[in-house]
Amino acid sequence: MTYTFKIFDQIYKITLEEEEGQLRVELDGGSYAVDFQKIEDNLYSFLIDGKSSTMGVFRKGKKVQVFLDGDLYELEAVSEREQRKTSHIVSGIQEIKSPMPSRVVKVLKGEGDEVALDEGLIVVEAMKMESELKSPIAGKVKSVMVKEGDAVELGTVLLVVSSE
Amino acid sequence: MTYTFKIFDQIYKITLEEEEGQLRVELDGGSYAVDFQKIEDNLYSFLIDGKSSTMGVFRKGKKVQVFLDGDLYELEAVSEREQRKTSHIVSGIQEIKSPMPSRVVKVLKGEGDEVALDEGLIVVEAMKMESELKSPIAGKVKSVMVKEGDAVELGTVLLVVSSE
Amino acid sequence: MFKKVLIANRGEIAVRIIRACREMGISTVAVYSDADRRSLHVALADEAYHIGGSAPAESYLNKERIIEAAKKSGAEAIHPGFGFLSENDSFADMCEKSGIVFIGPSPEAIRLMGDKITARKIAHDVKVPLVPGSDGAVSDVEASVIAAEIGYPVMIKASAGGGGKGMRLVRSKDDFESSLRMARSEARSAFGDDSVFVERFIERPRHIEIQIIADAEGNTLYLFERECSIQRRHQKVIEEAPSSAISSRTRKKMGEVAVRIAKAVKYKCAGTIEFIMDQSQNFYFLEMNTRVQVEHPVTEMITGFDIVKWMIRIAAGENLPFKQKNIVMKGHALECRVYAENPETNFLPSPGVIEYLRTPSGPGIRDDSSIYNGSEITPFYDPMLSKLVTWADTREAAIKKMESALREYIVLGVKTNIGFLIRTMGDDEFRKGKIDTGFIERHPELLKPSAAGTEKALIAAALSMSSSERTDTQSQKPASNWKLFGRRSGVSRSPSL
Amino acid sequence: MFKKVLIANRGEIAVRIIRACREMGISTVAVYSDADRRSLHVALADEAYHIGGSAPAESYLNKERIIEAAKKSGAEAIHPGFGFLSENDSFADMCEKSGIVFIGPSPEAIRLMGDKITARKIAHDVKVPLVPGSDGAVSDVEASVIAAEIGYPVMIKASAGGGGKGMRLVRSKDDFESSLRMARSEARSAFGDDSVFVERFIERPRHIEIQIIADAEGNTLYLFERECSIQRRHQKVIEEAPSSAISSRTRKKMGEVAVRIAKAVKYKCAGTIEFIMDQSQNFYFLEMNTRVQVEHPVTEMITGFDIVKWMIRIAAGENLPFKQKNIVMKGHALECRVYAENPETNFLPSPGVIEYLRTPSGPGIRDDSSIYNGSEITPFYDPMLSKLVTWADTREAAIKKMESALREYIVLGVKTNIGFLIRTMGDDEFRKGKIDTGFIERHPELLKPSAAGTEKALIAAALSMSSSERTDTQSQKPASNWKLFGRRSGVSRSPSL
Repeated sequence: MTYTFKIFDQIYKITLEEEEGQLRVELDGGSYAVDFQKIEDNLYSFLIDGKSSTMGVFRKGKKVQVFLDGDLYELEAVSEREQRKTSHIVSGIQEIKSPMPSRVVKVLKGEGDEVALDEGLIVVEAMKMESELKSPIAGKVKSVMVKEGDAVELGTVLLVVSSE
Repeated sequence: MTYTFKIFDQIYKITLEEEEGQLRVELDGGSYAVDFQKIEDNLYSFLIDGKSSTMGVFRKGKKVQVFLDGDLYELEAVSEREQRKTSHIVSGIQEIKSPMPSRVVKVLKGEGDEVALDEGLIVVEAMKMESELKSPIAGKVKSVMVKEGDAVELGTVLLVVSSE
Repeated sequence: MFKKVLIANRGEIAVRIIRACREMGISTVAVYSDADRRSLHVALADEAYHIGGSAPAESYLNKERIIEAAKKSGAEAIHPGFGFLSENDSFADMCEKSGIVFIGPSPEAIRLMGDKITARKIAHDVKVPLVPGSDGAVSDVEASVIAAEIGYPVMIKASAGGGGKGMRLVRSKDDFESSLRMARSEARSAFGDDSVFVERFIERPRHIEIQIIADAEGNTLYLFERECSIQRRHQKVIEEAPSSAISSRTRKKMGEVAVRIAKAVKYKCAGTIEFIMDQSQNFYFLEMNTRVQVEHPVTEMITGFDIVKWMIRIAAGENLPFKQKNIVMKGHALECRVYAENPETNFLPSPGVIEYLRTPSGPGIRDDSSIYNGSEITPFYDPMLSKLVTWADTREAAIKKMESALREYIVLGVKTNIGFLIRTMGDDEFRKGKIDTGFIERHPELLKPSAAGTEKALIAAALSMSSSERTDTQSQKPASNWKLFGRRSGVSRSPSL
Repeated sequence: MFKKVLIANRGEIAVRIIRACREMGISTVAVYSDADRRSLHVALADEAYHIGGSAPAESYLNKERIIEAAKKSGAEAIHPGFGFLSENDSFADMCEKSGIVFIGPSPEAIRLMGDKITARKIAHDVKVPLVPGSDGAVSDVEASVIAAEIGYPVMIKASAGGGGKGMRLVRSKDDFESSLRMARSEARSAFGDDSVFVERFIERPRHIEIQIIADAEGNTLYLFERECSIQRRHQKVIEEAPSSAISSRTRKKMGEVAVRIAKAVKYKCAGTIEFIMDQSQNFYFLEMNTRVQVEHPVTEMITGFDIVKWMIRIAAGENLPFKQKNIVMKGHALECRVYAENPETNFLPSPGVIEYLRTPSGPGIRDDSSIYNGSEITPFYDPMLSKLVTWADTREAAIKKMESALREYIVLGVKTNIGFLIRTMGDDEFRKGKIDTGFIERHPELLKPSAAGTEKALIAAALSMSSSERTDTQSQKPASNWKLFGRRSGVSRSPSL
C-alpha cells in the first residue's frame, strides 16, 4: 500500500508492505523494518530499524498530527491531482478566524474600511494576553461578525476581508 | 438511601441524601456535606465538609476497594441477615489457593498425608521469590491439584485440606 | 509556627506552597474558582473552599471571599503566591486588619515598590543606577516627546504592571502611537490602571535579578542572581543561576545594591530586585518584585535554601540564622517553563485536556507542575504547565540534562513549547551563553519543528492511514502480558496499527 | 569517551543508565525480553534489540544474545546495571574477549568478591573484622554442627548469593533443617549453585554500607555510608545517608577499611562494602557488591557526585580528578522502594497494569522509576516500581518530605507498599533513628491500612453503590470546562458518582 503525504510543503511517497511477518516501509529510496506497540490511546512505541521512538498519532480524515520529541508534525494525505496544485495564492476573500477561545477586546476596522497588508483588524484576549490579528491581504473589510466584549470559540469567523 | 458495609471486621451504616442540591452523608452519628468530581476512570476528588481527598474506587458486586493515601481499603456491602453471622470458623474443608500467578516449586504433602496447623503444604515461586503456603487447619490432605513445575493463575486451587 | 495557612492562588505555585506547608506540619487551605474544582492544588490541600467564578476578578482577585474562607477555615495566615493579589497592598492591609498574617512584606513596602515611579525614586535615593526615561506616568503627548528625547528604541511600560503585561517595545516613531494604545489597553484590563511610563531601550540587554530574603530584624541576605534573558512577549521562558555573564565582583556589587534597596523599604520576606544589564556588565535597576518569583527554584537548587519555607518562617516571626557568608552556591541550575502554547503562532495559548502525560524524572531533575493525566488547561489562566528544572555541576551538564529531560516529556491533548525548548538547548549561541532578551526574536528557526523528525512522522502517519477501519477494536488497553503469555510473539510484531 | 553503550538490564536501573549516557552524549542500546517490548528502557534508548523470552534465563541472563546485540549495534561497552549479569565474572570475561568494555571491575575482582568465602578471606587478610561462622560452604551435617557451636540465632546464606535470595534466619534448632532446605532450593534456582554457609546472627544489627569508587590508577575514594537497616524478607526497603547511628570517627574508620578491601583486589569501578553493625558501632564485613547498588541515589544526593556517570568515565579510561578531602556531604537523603506488593500478605508481589499513575514531584524530590500510565508489571521480574528519594537539610526534614511525597503518589491497578511506607515515616522509633534489620518484624501494625481512612473509604464506597446503574454514561471524561462554561455549577456539585 502506498500513501502520499505533504509535510513542510514537500510531497513524500511512502509504501508499507509485510515481508515474512515483518512490516517494511519504503520511503525516499530507503527501506526500513518497523515494529510498533500501542502504549495508550494514540500513543505508540516504534522501533524503526531498531531505532526507538515514542510517537503520539492523531488522525482526522486526511490530516494526521504526529507528536515526537515535543513537536507536533502536521501531515496531510494528498491525491495525485492535489500534488500538482501549487500553494494557495493569498488573495480573493479571506476569513479572519479566532485562533483560540478568546474575548474580543477591540474591533479596529469597520465594514467598508480599506486595509493594507499586515494592518491590524481586531484585538482579542485570552489568558490575560492580547493579540492583534492582522490582515493577510490588502483590500476592504467586507463584514464584521463580532463586537467588543464577545466571547468567541476557536475558529469563529471574526471578519471577512476581500481583495476586490 | 442507607448502605451497610463491613470493614476491618466492623459493621457501619451509612446514609446518603440530597439536601438543597448538596449531597449529605450520615455516618456513625456524624453528618457530612460531600462534593466530588471525577478525575479519571475510577478516580475521584472528594471534598468532605471541605476536607480534600483523592480516592480510587473499584466496585465488583458487593465488594468495594478504595485507594486512599497509598492503602487499599477493602469493604463489603452486607445485608441485615449477614450482619448477624459471626466470623467463619476455620475448620471443615479448606481450599489452598494460589495467592498470585506463580510456579509450583515443591509439593510438600501428598494425598492422605496428615498435617498440623501451620505446617507447610506447598512452595510456590513468583518474581524470583519463594513462598511456603501453610495449612490453616489441622487435618488431612484431601487432594493435590498441581504438580511441581506447574504455572498457576491467581486463585487456582492447589490443594484441599480437610479437618475430618 | 502557624497551624493552618490559606493559599490564595492556583496552579503550580499553589502546589509548591502547599507542599512546603505539608512538610512543615502546617495544615493547608486551598481556594478555587469554578474552573479549578479538579485542579491539583485542591487535591493536595487539606481543605478547599469555592470562592467564585472562573474569571480571576470573580475568585482569585476577590479579596472579601478569600478573607472569608480564611476566617471560616481558621487559617492564621495567607500565602498569596505570585500574580493575583500577591502585590496588592490593600489586600495585605485587609489581612492585617482581619487579624490574619499576610505572608509577604508590609503593605507599605508593597505600595512603595508596586508603583514603578516611586520605586525608581527610592532606588535613585540609595544611589542605584537607573535607565534614562520619563520620571513618572505620562500623557500620550508627553510620552511621545520623551521618546523622541531619549531616542528610539524605547520601552513603554505600565506603571502598575509586571509580568510583561502592558509593556511594548517601540523601534520607530511610526509605531509609537499604536503601541501606546495597546499598552494602555492591556494595563487597564490587567491592573485597572492605564498609566504608563517611557524609558530608553538597551541594545542586547540581559535580564539579571537578585534574590533577597530579609527577616523582621532587618537581616537581609542576597541569594545570588538569576539570569532570565530568554523571553518571549516580554515573559521569561528559560532562567538559570548563576549567570554566565557576570564576574564574582559584579555579583557581589549587584547583591549589595539589592540589599540596599530592600533595606530602604524595611523589607521583610523573600523578594527580587530586577536589573537590566548591558554587554559590559553595567546594570540598571528595573523594579522590585515583592513576592516569590516564578523562577525561584533555580536559586534553591544552587544554594540548597528553601525560599518558600523561609517566607513562611519569617512571617511567623522566625529570624534567619544565617549570615551572608553562610550562603554558598554549588553547580548550575536551569529552568524551562513548559507552556501550553504554539510557538509557531507567536506563542498563542493552547487550552485543552491533558490526554496523556509522561514526565521526566531521575537525578538532578525537579518538575514543579500542577498537571496530571486527565487535568485540564482552561483559557482563564496563564497556560504554564510546568517548570522543569535541572541541576548539574556545570552549566554545560545542566543544559545537556535539560535537553535529555525535555525529550522524555510526553504531553498529548494540548500544543506545547517543548520542541522549541529542546532546540534552544541545542543552539550554539545559547550553549555559549551568548544570550540577551532578543534571543528568541533573533532565532525564528527554533520555533518550527525540525525536519529531523519528518521520516519518523511519515511512517507513523502512513501506519495510521492503513489501520483506519480497525480503530475501534484496537482502542482497548493491551491485555496483561501474563494473559498473553502463550501467544506473545504474534502480538509483539503486530504488522498494523 | 564511548560513542555507544549497551545496557544489559531492564527496569529503573536501565533507565537510570540510559539517562546518564544521553546526558553524556553517548548513544544507547537497550535489550529486551518478550515481556518488555513496551518498557520504558526500550522507549528511552536510541536503539533496542529483542534478545529472547520473558524468563531471565532466556534473555537478560543470555550472555551470547547480549554480546551479539552489542556487536550488531556497534556498542563499544556494556553496562550491566545490578542483578542479572552484573556480578558474573565469565560474562565480564566474554566482553573483554569480544573487544567490548565491561563497565565494571575486572573479571578477577568480580570472581574474588563474588564468592563470599574468598571475600571473607581477603577481608581477614587486610585486618577487617568478620562475623564468626563457618569458614566456607558446608554440608548439611557440618552446617548444623557449626550452628550449634556459634549458638542460635544463626544465618544461613547462599555462597553465590546476594539480594536476600537463598538467605534464612534460624532462631532455634527445630527450624534449622527446613530453613536449610529452603535456602538451598532458592540458591539453586537463583544462582544454579546450592552451596551455603552459616554464621552468627547479631541481635538488633544495623546494615551499614560504604560506597567506594576507584579508577584504573588505583585512586580509591569512599563516598560515605548508607544505612539500609529497614528490610523485609532480607531485602532493603528504606535506605538513607548519612546514618544517624555512627559518629564521624566511625564513618572515617569504615571508609578507610572499605578502601583497604577495594585496593586488595585492585578494584576499579563503583562498588559497595556492606557491614553489619551492632548497637555499639562495632562493625563486621559482610560482603562486597562489585556493581552499582539499587540505593546509590542517596549517596548522590548528599555528595552531588554522579556515580553512574563516573562508572562510565572510569571504564572509558578517565581518572578521578578528586581527592578524598574534596568529597563533602551536605544534608540528608532518604530512599523508599515502592513495590507492587501486598504488605498484608507477607509482601507478596502484585503484578498488573498501571491503570492510573500520579507521581510526586517538586523541590528535593527524585523519582527513579520505570513505570508510566499504562505500563505493566509482569510476574517475571522484581516488582519494584520506583525509588522515591528525598533530600533536605536535616534527617527530620527529609522524613517529612518523604511522608508528604508518598501521600501524593497515586497508583491504581496494582497493590503497593505505599501505605506501609507512609506509616513507617510517621513511626516514632523510625523518626528517632532507632532502627535495625528487625524493625519491620517488630512493627506488624505498620503493614495494615490505618483505620484513619475508614470514614472516607465508607463514603466513597457508599457513593459507588448508589451510582451502579449510571456507570456507563459517566465513564467518559468530563467535557472541557470551556464548553461547560454556562452550566458549570450543576456539574461541580453533581450529587451522585
